[in-house]
Amino acid sequence: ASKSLKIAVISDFSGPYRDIGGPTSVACVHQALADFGAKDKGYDVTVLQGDHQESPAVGTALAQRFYDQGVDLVIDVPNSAIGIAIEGVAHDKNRAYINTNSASSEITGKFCNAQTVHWTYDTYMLSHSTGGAMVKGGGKKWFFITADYAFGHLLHDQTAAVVKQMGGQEMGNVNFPFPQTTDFSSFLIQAQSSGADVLGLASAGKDTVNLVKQAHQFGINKTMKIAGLLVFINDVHGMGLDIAQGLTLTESFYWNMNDRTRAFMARVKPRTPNNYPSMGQAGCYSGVLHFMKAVEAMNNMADVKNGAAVVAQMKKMPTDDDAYGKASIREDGRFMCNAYLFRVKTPAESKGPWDYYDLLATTPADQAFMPMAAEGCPLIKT
Amino acid sequence: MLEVSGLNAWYDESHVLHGMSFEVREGECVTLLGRNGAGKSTTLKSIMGLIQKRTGSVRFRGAELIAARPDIVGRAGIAFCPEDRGIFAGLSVAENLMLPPVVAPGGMSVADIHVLFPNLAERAKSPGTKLSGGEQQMLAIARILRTGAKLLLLDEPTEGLAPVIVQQIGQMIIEIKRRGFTVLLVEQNFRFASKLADRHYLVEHGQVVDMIPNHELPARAEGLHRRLGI
Amino acid sequence: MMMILGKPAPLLFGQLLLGIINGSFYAMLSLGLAIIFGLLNVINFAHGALFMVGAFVTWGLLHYLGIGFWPALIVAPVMVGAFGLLIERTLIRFTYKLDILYGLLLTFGLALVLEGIFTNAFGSSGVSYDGPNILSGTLNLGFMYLPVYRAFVVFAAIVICFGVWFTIEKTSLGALLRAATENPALVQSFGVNVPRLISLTFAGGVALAGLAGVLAAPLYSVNPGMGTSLINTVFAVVVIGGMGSIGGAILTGFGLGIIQGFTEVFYPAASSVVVFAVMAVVLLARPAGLFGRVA
Amino acid sequence: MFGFTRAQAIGFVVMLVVLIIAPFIAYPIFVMQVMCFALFAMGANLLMGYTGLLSLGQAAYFGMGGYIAGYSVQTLHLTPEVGILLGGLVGGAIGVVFGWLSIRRQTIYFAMVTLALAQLVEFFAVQDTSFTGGENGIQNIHRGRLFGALPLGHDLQMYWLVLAVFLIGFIFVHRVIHSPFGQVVKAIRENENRAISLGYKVEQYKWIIFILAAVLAGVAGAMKALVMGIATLSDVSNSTSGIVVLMVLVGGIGTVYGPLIGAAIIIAMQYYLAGFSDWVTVIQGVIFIACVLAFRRGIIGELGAKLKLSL
Amino acid sequence: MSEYILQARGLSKGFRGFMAVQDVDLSVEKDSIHALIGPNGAGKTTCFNLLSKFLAPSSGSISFEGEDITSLSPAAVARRGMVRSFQISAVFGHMTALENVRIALARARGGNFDFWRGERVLTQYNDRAHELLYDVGLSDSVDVPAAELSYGRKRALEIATTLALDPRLMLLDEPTAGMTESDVARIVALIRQIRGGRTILMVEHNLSVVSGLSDRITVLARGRVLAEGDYESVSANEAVVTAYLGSDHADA
Ligand SMILES: Nc1ncnc2c1ncn2[C@@H]1O[C@H](COP(=O)(O)OP(=O)(O)OP(=O)(O)O)[C@@H](O)[C@H]1O
Ligand SMILES: Nc1ncnc2c1ncn2[C@@H]1O[C@H](COP(=O)(O)OP(=O)(O)OP(=O)(O)O)[C@@H](O)[C@H]1O
Ligand SMILES: [Mg+2]
Ligand SMILES: [Mg+2]
Repeated sequence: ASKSLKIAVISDFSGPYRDIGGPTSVACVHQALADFGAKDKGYDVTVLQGDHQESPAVGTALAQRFYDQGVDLVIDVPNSAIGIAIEGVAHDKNRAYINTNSASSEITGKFCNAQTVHWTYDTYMLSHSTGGAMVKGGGKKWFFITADYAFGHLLHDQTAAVVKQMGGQEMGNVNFPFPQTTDFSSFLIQAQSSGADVLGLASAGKDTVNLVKQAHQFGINKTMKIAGLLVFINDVHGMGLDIAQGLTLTESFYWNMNDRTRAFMARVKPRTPNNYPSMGQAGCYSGVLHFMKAVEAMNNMADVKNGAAVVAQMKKMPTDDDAYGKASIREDGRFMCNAYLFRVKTPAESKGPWDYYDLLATTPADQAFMPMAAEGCPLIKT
Repeated sequence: MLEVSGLNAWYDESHVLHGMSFEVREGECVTLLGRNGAGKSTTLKSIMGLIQKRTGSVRFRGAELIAARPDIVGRAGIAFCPEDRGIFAGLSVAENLMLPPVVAPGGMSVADIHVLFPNLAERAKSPGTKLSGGEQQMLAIARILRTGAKLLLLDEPTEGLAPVIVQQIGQMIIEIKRRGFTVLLVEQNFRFASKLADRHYLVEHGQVVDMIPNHELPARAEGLHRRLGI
Repeated sequence: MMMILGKPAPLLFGQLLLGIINGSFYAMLSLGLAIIFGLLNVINFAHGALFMVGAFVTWGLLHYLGIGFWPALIVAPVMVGAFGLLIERTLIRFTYKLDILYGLLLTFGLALVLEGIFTNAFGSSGVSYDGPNILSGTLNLGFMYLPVYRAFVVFAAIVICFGVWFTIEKTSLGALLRAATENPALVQSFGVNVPRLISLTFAGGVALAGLAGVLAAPLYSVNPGMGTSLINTVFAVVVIGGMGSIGGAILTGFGLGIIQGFTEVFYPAASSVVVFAVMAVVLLARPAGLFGRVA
Repeated sequence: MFGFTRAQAIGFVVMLVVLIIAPFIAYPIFVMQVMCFALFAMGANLLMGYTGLLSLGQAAYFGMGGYIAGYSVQTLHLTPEVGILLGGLVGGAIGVVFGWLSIRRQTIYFAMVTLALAQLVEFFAVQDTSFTGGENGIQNIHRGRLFGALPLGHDLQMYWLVLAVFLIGFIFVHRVIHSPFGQVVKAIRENENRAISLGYKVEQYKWIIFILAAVLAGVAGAMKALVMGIATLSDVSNSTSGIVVLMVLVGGIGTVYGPLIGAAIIIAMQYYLAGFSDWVTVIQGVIFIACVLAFRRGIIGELGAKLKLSL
Repeated sequence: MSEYILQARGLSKGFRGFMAVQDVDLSVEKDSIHALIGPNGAGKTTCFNLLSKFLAPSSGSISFEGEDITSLSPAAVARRGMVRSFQISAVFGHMTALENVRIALARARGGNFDFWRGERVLTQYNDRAHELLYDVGLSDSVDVPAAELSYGRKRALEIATTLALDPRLMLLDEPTAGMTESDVARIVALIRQIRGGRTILMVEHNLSVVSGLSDRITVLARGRVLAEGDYESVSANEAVVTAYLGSDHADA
């Protein structure tokens, strides 16, 4: 009999995070199945998709229904509040869950469980890569503009801690209301008059885009370095290089890094011609591929319904794929990849479509993520 | 000037006019008399095109208006003063007065109007609906006198007015008749109507049941009273 | 440095100015809303979406036709207005006879449709648009650097607001519009083609949203959700000013911009909710808003 | 019974039968969610449909009801029925205050006062993360045991509780509408000044309706939090206030069964359109537009008009 | 010695500087029919609004049955037994004529916050409601929604509704406006019939009604009291003739 599996992509298909998740994530999942050779190996895999509409209520309901319908793996899920909510559902239903697109480091911290793997990035990694590397590069005095919600605060707190720890200084911080703010000029001139030399943007998506754009209008990019604490290549694309140039940011994947990533890009491009995958979407690729390998290794379809068992199997095996290279999954469910600090190219430097980044620094995986002892993950006996 | 024949009208499902037929000649003042609910107001509204569902024929100076939109009827030279007066709350008295566009020459000037209705001059700046009931009635009539429309449809113009004003309005109607306007009047105030009108149509259950020239009124008063229940 | 309430004075001056700039957007957007509201009695929930369409049209004019900012300032609002005319004729007009809620529901649906279509067509991160060159650069005001473009926006907003206010409140066309809202049938019987008047008014209100969109394109990220985030504040502006009061909407727009600006300094986290706090207080003290006519 | 017309009584039996078999055919969580929102919408309908007051702030009571239930069950370890009761009480308590503040305002100004007050509640929910958990909300709420004895962990067990509460709410609302009190409320909506001149203390009537609607919202929110195991910011946000208004409109304002049908349609849209992903918003939008153009009395309203029945 | 049921002293009301009512003294004798007449815009309706507390007076005091009611709410005034009707018809449009009257009857019973009770409680009022509707000539429209009644019939319904409260003082604002004369006659008869034990204050333009019914008349003009007395004396008053009655009132 054919071995049937169901994978559900729960993501934002219609709202602000569509470009960093959504259809491109689905494309990456399909790519992973193709690269794995699912069909040839006798698997009948159905890929479902659901739009969480940026509401935890809708997201949880979706996840519950998907799992109740026999879905074996839920993947993607941008928006930490929803990401965390679904983590609880995965636990209750004992099914596998790979989050590739929520930032909160609490997914493998206090909310950590045996059914969940957190792929790609988290706030700790972003703050250490961007914060640490920039202070090292001389950006000591920081001013933060923070989205006033849990994700923004986490990002700000962790980055500020890194900055201080490395000998830098926090000159100020403003919290702007999320998500209602569209005009940031007021916060920007507060930053301008603070005497800081780095502007840290603890925000995401369109807020960051607006912040960078307006900083440009006030000429702040000439007097301060702008650090986007969570910026995706899709955001840079939306800003245009004219405005984004010089921005410093961290991603754990960039399509134009090496031959393997370019090979992956070449394969996936027909599935998503207008939107190149960012780290979260590449994470969907990497995560599904690894999941399939684990299923194959278990060689018992009944066990796949046991989320804890599948995830345990995934943790046992090292990962290797074109997008992320060789890596592994830690006991707490943390996917251990390198963090790359990039600077956005000027329009003149850019050689082709989506050729946007210069690599500045690499933080190796073991330094990029919070040590397990500090996390408070209930799975880890200390 | 105005010929109405076989006019039917409905409010949603309910059939209110059942083949109204009458005519108004140039320069006349004609009244529609009838009990409450006989269909007098509905007739005026149907002529103006303000009732959605209507059939029959309304000819004004030879032109068929039964299917016309209200603005076409208005432009043709018919003006309407509704029984609820239709004063605009959002407009001042002066704005209310100046609102209807002039459709033909020969209307009254604002100065004439202020002579006729001094209250309106006094309260020109206040919001239209802050006028007393009677003042609103004056405003509603004054408003259409300006436009030069030749046929005026007045729905109970004296309702709620002080006797002095009623007399004034009576004189005013005589005056505008003299100036060549034609008036189709709906009235409850039978005595008032009898002083102005040339002819009376008696309306019952959405139909004209009788026509009485004004000079025959005294002779036929008794029958009429019985029918109107006076 | 001089300090006021524990904040440097120059910073506060800067905030005042920025408040005025933001206020000009509120004023311009609420203007169109107040007209459609006050004159057609339609709560146009799609106003934010049409603002967004205005910005995208501006971008599209440049991107596909090579039409720059200045011509777009005329062309885009006309296009958006024409689109408004279309939706008024095909959709909105069916709601006039109904409870105000239905117009709200319909335009809400319309906003979702527009947003969805643009998200599918252009993605959620949006597109970028640069302002005209002669307006780039900044002015040094001593206490802050003011981008020239923002100064231009304030100027444009004031001109537009005054023009619209004058037309509605002081001309006979305005009186006709106001009367037609109250009793369209009667105004029509005076010989005025009311349906056409209403359509054009709606188109005009929508064109104003489009115009604000053009002005916003160089300032903000041009993305499908850009209108939604503004619309709540703009509604609050219209209500605080007093429904249908054009002057009220304008003054409140600027006033709220300033209040918000200061909140951003003293209690930034509350800077969006402050609008609603003001609204609650105003409505509790004045039943029909600051400049509304009491029903 | 309870002032049902014949058609409504038949409707009630049909509804009862459908709701009893529903969990065996449809997805129980979906049906439970529908019932929670239907209860919520019935309260809103009391305000909108029968009193003529459009509130754009119902989410405040709904969301706070959810938080209270979540908090009392998860942190205070109270039993679920106490959680639901507390949800209703707290919803009602906020309703008492907000109602008192807003009830003197008319039409759209009333709507905006309620909206503004609800925004303040939402602000509180965002800021006071210790109680509400900020935008992560209160997660993984366990349903516990009814009266400390009957387990509710399984969806079907929870289902009967939700059904019972829903039915009590349904009959209660119906009773209110058809009480002498309800008649006065109807009169007030028709002509407020006349009601005053007859000596009715109009504001108190409106206030009571306002509070009842808030209690229903609180109960609904509490129950929803238990069903879904999560109480979040989106439950207090103004989009939730908007959704409940939509439910009433789509189902049929001022009808008995409208809120239930409206809730079913909107929740079904959230559930089953999620698969259309890219086009969710467009489809939703088109449905709302179609509703206005084709079913302006709402689904039940149109049906009632066709059959010449009050449903 | 007659006693006054309602007394107003120095009543004034201004709207943005415009004095609609100015320093009006008004005393209504118990069990009398008192008419308030005057030109349009004289301030009669405003006076009514002041007396029934729908408007707050700028200055002056009002006492009803010897107690000061200047600061009461309109609903409270109505509860004390002073009930008004409106110049522009005010009925509950979507309710039937019967329900309209029942709402008023039920108020007289008390509280009515009983949202847990069945509607059937109200049927106890049906008989009385039918009687009242019969009295005003609406027997054939008992189950017609009020909105569908013609104008004149709405007015009749309004009177029935007001009567249902069994008020001690009724304020009627132009009760016969817009009625055919047969209906006017019926209303006049009705008012005569109900006056036993009741005081009525009414605004009316129909002089035959005024002369036929009223015991006493107060004439207002430009917000002030112009004259007061019975019909004979008032109609003979020179000032009243010019301001209100007009030259040919004799045959009105
Ligand atoms: N909007 C409406 N909907 C339904 N029926 C109506 C409506 N308006 C009037 N009617 C009915 O139509 C009939 C004719 O009404 P109309 O207003 O034409 O009477 P009328 O002769 O003007 O009476 P009145 O002297 O009371 O003004 C009446 O039976 C009335 O009940
Ligand atoms: N709310 C208000 N604001 C401003 N002016 C008002 C207001 N209410 C009434 N007025 C003015 O006060 C004056 C008296 O009005 P009122 O309605 O009392 O007259 P009335 O004697 O009842 O006249 P009618 O017999 O025509 O009904 C009028 O000139 C009117 O314009
Ligand atoms: Mg009539
Ligand atoms: Mg009056």
